[in-house]
Amino acid sequence: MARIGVFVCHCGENIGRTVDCSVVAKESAKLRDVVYSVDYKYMCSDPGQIMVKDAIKKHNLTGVVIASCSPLMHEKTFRRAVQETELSPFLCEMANIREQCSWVHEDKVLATKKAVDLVRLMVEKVKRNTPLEPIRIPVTKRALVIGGGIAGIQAALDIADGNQEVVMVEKSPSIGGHMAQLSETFPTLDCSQCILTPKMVSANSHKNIKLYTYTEVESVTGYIGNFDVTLRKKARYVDDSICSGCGICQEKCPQKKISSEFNTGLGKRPAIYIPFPQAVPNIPVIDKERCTYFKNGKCKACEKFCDRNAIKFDQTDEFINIKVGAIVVATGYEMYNIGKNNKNGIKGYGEYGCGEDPDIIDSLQFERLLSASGPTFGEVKRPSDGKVPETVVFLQCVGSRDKAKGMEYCSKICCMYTAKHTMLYKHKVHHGQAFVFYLDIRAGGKNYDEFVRRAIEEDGAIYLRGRVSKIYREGDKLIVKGADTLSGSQVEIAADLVVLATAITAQPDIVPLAQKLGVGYDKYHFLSEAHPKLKPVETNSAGIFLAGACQAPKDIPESVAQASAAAAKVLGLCSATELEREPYVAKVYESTCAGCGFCIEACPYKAIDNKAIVNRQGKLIKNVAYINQGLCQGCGTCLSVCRSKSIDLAGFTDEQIFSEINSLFV
Amino acid sequence: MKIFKITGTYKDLVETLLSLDYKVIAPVNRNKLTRFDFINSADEVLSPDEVLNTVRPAKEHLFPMTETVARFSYEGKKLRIGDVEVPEEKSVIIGLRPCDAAAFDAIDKIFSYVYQDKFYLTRRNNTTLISVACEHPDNACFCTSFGISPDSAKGSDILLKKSKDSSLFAFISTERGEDLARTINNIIPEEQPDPGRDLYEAAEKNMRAPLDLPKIKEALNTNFESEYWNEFSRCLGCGSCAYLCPTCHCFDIVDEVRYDKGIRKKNWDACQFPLFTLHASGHNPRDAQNKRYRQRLMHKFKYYHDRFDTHLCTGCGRCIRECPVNIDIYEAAAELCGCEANI
Amino acid sequence: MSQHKETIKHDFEPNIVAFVCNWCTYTGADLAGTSRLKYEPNVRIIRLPCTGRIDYNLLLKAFESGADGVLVSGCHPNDCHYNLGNFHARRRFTVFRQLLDFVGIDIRRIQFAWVSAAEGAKWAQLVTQVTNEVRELGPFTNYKRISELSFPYKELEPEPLEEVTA
Amino acid sequence: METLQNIAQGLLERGDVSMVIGYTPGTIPGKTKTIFARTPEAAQKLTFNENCVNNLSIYLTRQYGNIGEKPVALVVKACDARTVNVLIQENQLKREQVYLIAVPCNGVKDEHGVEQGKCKSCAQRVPKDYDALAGETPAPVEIDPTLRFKALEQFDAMSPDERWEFWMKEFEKCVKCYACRQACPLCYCERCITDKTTPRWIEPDTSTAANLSWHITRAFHLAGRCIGCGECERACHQNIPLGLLNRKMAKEVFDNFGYRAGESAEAKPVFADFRYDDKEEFIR
Repeated sequence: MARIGVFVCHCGENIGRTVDCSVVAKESAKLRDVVYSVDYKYMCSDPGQIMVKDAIKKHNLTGVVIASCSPLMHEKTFRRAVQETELSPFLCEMANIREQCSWVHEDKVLATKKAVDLVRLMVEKVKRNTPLEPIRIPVTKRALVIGGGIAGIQAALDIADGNQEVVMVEKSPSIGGHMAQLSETFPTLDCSQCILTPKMVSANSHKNIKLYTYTEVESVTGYIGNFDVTLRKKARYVDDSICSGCGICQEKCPQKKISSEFNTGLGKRPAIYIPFPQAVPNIPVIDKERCTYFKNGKCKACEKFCDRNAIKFDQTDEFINIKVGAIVVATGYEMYNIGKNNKNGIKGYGEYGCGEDPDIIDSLQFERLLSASGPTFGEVKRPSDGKVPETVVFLQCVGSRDKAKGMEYCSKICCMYTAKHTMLYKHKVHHGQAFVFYLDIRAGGKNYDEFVRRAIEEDGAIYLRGRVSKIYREGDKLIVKGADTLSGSQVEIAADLVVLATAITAQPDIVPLAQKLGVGYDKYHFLSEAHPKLKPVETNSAGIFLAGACQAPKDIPESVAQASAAAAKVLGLCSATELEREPYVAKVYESTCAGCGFCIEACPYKAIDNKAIVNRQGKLIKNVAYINQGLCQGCGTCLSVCRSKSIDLAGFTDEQIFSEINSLFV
Repeated sequence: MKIFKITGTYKDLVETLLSLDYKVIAPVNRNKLTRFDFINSADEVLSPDEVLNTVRPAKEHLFPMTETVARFSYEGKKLRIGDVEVPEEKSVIIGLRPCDAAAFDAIDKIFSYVYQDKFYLTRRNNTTLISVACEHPDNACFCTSFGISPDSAKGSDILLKKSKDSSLFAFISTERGEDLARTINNIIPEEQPDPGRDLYEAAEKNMRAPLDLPKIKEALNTNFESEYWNEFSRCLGCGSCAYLCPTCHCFDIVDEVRYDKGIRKKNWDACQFPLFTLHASGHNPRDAQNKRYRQRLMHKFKYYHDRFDTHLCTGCGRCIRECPVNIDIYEAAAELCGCEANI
Repeated sequence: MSQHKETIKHDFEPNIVAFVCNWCTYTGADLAGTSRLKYEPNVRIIRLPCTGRIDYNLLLKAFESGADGVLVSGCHPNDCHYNLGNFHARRRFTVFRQLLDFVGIDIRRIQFAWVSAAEGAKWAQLVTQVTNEVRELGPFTNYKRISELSFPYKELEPEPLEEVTA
Repeated sequence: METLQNIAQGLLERGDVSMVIGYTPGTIPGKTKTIFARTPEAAQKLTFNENCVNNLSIYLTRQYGNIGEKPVALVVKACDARTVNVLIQENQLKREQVYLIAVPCNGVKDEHGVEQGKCKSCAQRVPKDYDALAGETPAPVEIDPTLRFKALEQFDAMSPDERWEFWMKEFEKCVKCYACRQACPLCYCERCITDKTTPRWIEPDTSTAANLSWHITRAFHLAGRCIGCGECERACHQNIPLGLLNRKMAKEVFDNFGYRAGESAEAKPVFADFRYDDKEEFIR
């Protein structure tokens, strides 16, 4: 006979406010096979867990139902507690009466009734649970880091310094990411490149890091500890094992007027190019779309002048298979594009001229204007005529916090970098005047608010609280019309340059990658962490971690911190030779299996195969399905295609689900 | 045996029955299926000329396909168990053929053997059987093999028969039959001389020749392991024969539980299914269809006879008519003992 | 401290069962909770690893247990945690709902949705919509009628039961 | 032209096959029964006529134990051969284990002379794939392809409640003998789901609700697999129009996935497969 204990948690007021927990405990006590039930303020607390453990011993419980938060939140906590007694952790189930009951319902009577129902379902389920044995799987001690920005570099270096191998993949020709484009960084105003480039160099030279630039992830299969990844190393038409990075090819290339991606369109580059002087690796790449030879079949100037014969026009994409145990996704962000051809399909800002006026630029472009390595060598000159702008208007929240035209979220870093921009501008153009249109100033962070105050108080930036309604050109000037909601007046500023702090958005091509990885993403396509508070680095796909702005807008210190956290997770994973996995795997009842092979075809993991059943004389009796428990991930797709119900799935067995349904409405 | 004369037609008789305090069950064609069912009007009844034998026999009215026999519930931690009573309702089944009436005679024996099956017996004691003699048996009929004939009164409370000039007579075999007959105004309760069986003698001649039952039983006694049974490996095991047989009476007991309430049901079952004999160990003593068919023949012609001195077949021919692969029990029994099947 | 509200009383409150996958919809339903979005309390969630695990017989059994409406929800195509499970489910249910329709079951009682882990709001909206729609349809009397006949416990109720102690 | 008997006799004389499964006259006019001819002499008993309704491919399934080291010869109509394809698709059989003797078919009738529903819309006189043909290759015929799903049209005009009434009346008749299952060559499961007891998804009683569960299950388990041989409906003595359910499933599978069961032994079974762009208008 089953002896079930039910433990009802108030979660402080979180559950208790809408669910009468004492009623739930009392009603649970009446259920068949429930021999003990209790409610308590915080079941997950130490005393709460002790209550559970004591009750298991005292009442000889054969199963435990914790009615509290989501199992995704605390199932592990309670199973660990149960494991400390003699009971198998798999004999503990959770009834989700918080996220799926108290927090979403208002009527206390109905919510309490629902909570009782949810407990009954779980009591029926747990009665049919079995003490499973965790599955042990080997760990490949190598990590893949996707993305070579500051987050990826930091994660790779930390893992490599922890003496584990890292494969780092960057889709563009050089690592460095957006940070390499920045001038100086807030709140210290130290030079971005000065602090980044040494890390880039270490990443390339570290004995434990294998770097692939101009490379993308083609496919990912497998699971935690055992991912099989195929990389596509795109043809750069330059043999990176020969090239010395002398740069002669760039000089000789007749195509010189191609807008430079690194300089955000404000500078030019040739068709064969190294993205920026400090690029790592210092190897050029041929832009096939624009290369004269590829377009017309004639030229090959670069080949002629390359004394090492490193130019290879016949190079093709190369596929590299690697095995890794963990993956860090650090794919970063993209700037919201207010232009007409907005990638996100959102209308953009027609009243700001859709970004068509050359003197309306975005913040990243302004970074390049400020940067000593930028197209103007650090002199602030406006793009249209190279004049030093005397009045610059900065607009914040362009795309961010704007439900109608952009994204609803706050891009988080714009307040800080705009303050930085006004300061750097003032430092370079002493007579210049910066105006900032803002909605709120969000400067939470160490030394952040002080930094903004300095911009206003010491560097004289004029902050106006309000939106800009229109920007239009009048001769040499850009007229910026907006509201100053603090004074309640309309403002009109004749500016020489307008800088838009456009939103931080997800990488436009992140979704296919997320799908390859099996990582969730939100409606803005930022990747989803496993838990917003307690698992901010993990994803719901075990063994895959997040770092940097691919998860949400982040500044450099945050990205670095998360990268180091991800690295710590990877190192933790690699510290074991074997992993324990929840044994939620399918199994075949061979006696009733007819071997129709539907499950073999349907299994997403190719975990099922044919197995011959032979008699003692070795004569074939029949073929049945055979499930490789190492490959099975427990999705249960095979159960649904099995007409005779000859497959079952541990943890979600037919009997368990059947009993849950059978006890739904009584 | 008392012989009374009936005035009016068969339909008139049904109408009178409907006016009495009985539930009336008669052959009908409901939704493309001929069966015995409760009727509300004589118009819906199939006349004996319209149907020889319904697809479904009348046994379901005494031995339902599914029947609740007990119930239980969990109230809190307590299990409570309750009995089910069978209502004492008077009913009459009219339009049975002699083979079907005789079939009840055969299965009475098992339902009142060691265990008195109150579900069957209560209904049986409250049911009056009125059968109708057959003028036109078909090429599957072989009741004469079992001492039954197209006008046999065996098992019937009342048998309706026609004289040569088509007058209708009631042959009353039981008190229950007589009690009913005396309340029916279409039946004149005056004993008549036997009107003879001319019509039925003629009918009998068109039927399959009687089987040599002792010889068959002898063959069954000695041929349990015979290769002969391989012939029946073509059997699909569909169980149609058992489900349509008026004498097959196997059932399975199953509990249906909906969380805290349960009912115990008795459902028809058949020896032609592998599950019928599957042991919990996984072993199945009748692991092939030919063995299951052998069991069918054994039970019909030997085991039941050993125990009750009655064959468990009345030659109604349903299994022959409905078998999807034309397994013919008559042919099977005849050929087993080396006889020519005279069909 | 009682902040709770009484919900509007309806003549009929439908029983809704939701079969959801663990990775998208269950997590999405959690997010609805974390975001304190409100929805109708009629729904009972049954958690399964994947929509691929949700066979048709779970749905039938739900009706047998007294559901007036059933909701099946999982990851959007290409987002399945197990890559392909939802594709198989989609194909299966495309045909299965046609079968139910064919035998005369109002298929508005069986709803399918993709709700991702990020779509807490969609989940809240969906549950309320489905609840309202099924409430509009009324109790699933067609099915309940035959279901009660097949389980004639009620008519037996007045008989005394004998108590058995375990 | 070779006759059926000659082909069978030759095969058995040469020892190419262990037996020939075919038809022989039955005990009642209009009925035929199966014969397992293991000797050249027995081959003479083979026959084929318009009463040969049975789909003999059922005897190739494992429970009958006919498949051994030597191939088995099977007399097949075009529809029966489609079943063989499905059996091969579903790993129940290898093509080389069966020798198909095709018989030209102009439609078959039951013992009451009623032409089978499947024949009305069938334009296939001989199977696509066979090893020997008994008789002449018949002239091709043209049949209106819409006839295939014609019988379903009556339901389009009905309301859900009317359809419910229709089917509940039909299912009420079911006696749960499972003849429909046993007669089906594709119901080869070692243990039918309805016989599973832990848990019991389908109650075994004959209440309409339990019958509904069974018939939905049966129809759905055959969806995308049933080739429409009609044996289930023929085996059903309660006259439940099971073929309509199968046909509805075939229509949905065809309309949604462009798949027709039994057309090829190499195709992936439709419900073991999917397409990324399968329709999903019904999903919110």
